[in-house]
Amino acid sequence: MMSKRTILAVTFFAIVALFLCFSALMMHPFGEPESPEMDESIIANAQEETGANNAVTSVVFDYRGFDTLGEATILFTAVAGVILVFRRLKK
Amino acid sequence: MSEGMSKIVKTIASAAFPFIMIYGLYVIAHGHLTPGGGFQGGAIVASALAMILVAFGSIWTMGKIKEKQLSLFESLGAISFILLAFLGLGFGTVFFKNFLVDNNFLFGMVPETGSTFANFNTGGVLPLMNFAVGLKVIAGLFAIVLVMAYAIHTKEEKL
Amino acid sequence: MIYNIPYLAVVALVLIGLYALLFKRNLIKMVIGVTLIESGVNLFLITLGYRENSIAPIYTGSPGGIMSLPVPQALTLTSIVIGVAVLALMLSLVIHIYRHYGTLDVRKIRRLKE
Amino acid sequence: MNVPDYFIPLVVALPLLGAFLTPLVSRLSGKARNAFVVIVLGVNGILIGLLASDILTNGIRTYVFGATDLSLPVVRILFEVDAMSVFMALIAAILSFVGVLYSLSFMKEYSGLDKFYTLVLLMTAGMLGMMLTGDLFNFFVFLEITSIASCALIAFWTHKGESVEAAFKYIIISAIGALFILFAIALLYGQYNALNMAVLANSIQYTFLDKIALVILIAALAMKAGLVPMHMWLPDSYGSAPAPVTLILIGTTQASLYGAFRVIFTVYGGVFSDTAFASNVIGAFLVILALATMLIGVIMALRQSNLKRMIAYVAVAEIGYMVLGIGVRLNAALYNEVTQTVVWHPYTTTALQGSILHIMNDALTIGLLFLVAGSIYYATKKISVDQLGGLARKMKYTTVFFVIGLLAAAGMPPLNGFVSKLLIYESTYQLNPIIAIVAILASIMILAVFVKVFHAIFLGPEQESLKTVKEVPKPMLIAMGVIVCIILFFGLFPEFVITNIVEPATTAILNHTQYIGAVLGGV
Repeated sequence: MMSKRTILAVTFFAIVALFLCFSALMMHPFGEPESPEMDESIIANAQEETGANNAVTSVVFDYRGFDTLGEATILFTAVAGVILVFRRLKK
Repeated sequence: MSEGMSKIVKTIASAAFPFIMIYGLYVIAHGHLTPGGGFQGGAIVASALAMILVAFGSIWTMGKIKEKQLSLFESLGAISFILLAFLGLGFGTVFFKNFLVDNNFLFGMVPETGSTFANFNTGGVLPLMNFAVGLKVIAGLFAIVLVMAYAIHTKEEKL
Repeated sequence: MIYNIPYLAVVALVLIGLYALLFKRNLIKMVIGVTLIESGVNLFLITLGYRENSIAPIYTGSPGGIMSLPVPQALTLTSIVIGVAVLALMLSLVIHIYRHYGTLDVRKIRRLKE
Repeated sequence: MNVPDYFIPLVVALPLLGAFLTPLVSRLSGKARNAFVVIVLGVNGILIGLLASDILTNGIRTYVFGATDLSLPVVRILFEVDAMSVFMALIAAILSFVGVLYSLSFMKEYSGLDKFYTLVLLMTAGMLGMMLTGDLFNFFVFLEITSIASCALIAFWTHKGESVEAAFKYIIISAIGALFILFAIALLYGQYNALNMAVLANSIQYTFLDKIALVILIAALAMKAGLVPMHMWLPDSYGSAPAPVTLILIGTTQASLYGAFRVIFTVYGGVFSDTAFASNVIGAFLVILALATMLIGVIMALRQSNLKRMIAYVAVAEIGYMVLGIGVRLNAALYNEVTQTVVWHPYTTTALQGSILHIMNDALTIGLLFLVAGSIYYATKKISVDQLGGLARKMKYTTVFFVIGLLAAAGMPPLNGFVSKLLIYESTYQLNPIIAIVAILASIMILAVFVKVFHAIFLGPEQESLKTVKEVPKPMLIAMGVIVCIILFFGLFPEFVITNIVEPATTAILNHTQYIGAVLGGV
């Protein structure tokens, strides 16, 4: 006995599965990204521009530093949220 | 349960704690040279603290440090991080400018291009940001774990 | 296409997570579903950055040779931290729901209808 | 008026810094914290106003993080601010400021207020970040900030099972939505090795993977905006959150809608001006979904007895109007065989103008109605329509505000809702009269819903239990008054608003070559 909700869920699941499988097969071959201009320039200039040997760190804190601020903010938000949810209700 | 686990676990956990802690701090400090950084090292230190929490129980831990203090530490980390970004606007020209790189002040050296030896005094603001984020992640993750563990001992309140 | 097996692994992870979300009735299992989707997406990001025979993009004592792409690694790091934050909040809410209703079964806690 | 460059990041960084400082300031006293939050949001509002006046007159501006000049390829994060962005930022500024003003008295009696204000500031920063950023991954990060902060705030009344349940629903929905958005971003990154929207828009080929990414992005953003098949979370979370939080939540859904605008008209803008087919299909889908949203929203609203859930369903219906404009614009694209370009009839631009103006109007009117519902809850501690009655004599100002809100929501002249809805009706009528008729019908039903509620709550016999009800305190009245003033201004001077704010925004969102040119040069 399948309810209406189950049928909907199965259809949704099938559509997503089809989409994802197709996109997986259409991707460029694994290990051969096409012309990574942005990353090449980071690898070439990271040491000189940021002074760090670790290119990933220079991306995280320098090139995409604002993302990292957002990421730190997300952790801050989660802590505030968890403490809010488990606070004492009475003042 | 609230009293923590057996004496063996407590002893081993206290013995292992400093080593994990030092490893985590090493990962934070060398974020600009070797794999790792503020987030990863912070997670390692926070897991050491979580181990202590599991071994000694949340009530004992809550007696040592409150989530309010942790939240304060986390705020400090976040503020120092955003202040470093603001200092880029002040000293340099734009927000998030790496203003310490290529001058003879703190962490100001620039390594030679290509494969080099580790030189701790490089990276500009990157190591400082790693420290700020490390402080934030340690305090933040431990606060989450502590609050959730302590919540088991509290009951639902009515208003 | 043998070269796309890592991508197919990504698809499998995402689909397992979606299955848990759609067809499981236990809140904890739904949370696990979300984290599975998240790890699938993270795996996808990190596979995008891999180049054959590449080394980690770190110059300290590096043996030389081509390096894998650094940006996807940074994105994955961000995504992992976001995942931790979402997971923490979801589990706190589950604890609250369990306290309030005394069950984790989705069918028994649905008070919000219509 | 020209503003210096650093205003652009400051608009987002200031509420963030404020949020980080709030836990420290709350150690001093509650009053200091309240004043601090109001000042931060007030100053931020002024900054946004100055920035908006600059952008609306002088056009698009970019800001690079961490470097003085932009070098190609674009490796750094950019903020790219055009008229559409500042239009949305104005909405966010108004909503957050009014929300905080309202919370000053509304939330007074509850505990955990330092975290509450921290999260409100974070939510504001997240919304503004979504609206100003020019980088897709950055957009995702701010989307997550917004949804995590809103989820925690929806669960504010943790003693109510409904709140926690709604928050759980919300976090599941937004986590899935955000993860699929990230998946689509990864698909785009894997092909073009870029995350910047302008660079992506410049190089997009419309391959099969791009189509999948587009579908995923539209579906996920529509889910976050509350379009019909995925609207189930919206009434729950709007209905269970405290009223000021609901007000700011409206802003977050609209920020998601803004994301959809950006993706459709900027990132895929070049594609849609090359081929008419894709545009027509997606447009038809959006029109159908928009009509379904309107109808289901109002029909469900008629069946509610909980005032806040009823307004929430009306909010769902109003989202239909906004999406309708996008759908009409996309659906009416025609391919001209001779010049080999896609042409649009002028009425499609009118439709888009209507839908953009309606974003602002919806935020104001629905927000006002939620605040009124919150005031009624504050004064009576009841939210079910059946238990209320005869409040008109006890709460004079609130009654007036509710009347203005209901007339504006139903699109009655001379209020603001009338202008935007008229633009939408007249343009959709040219595409297909049936669509316009359905839209008008939905509006009439909204009026019916609210007249019924008005009669039940404010007129009617006075309930025995409501003898001691008093008017709500001043900060709440001022907050509602601010919104009412803006509503009246918009309703009385529609031409001023349309020529000075809405038209630049519409031109900016439709002109994707200018958006690309601001980053890559060569306009």
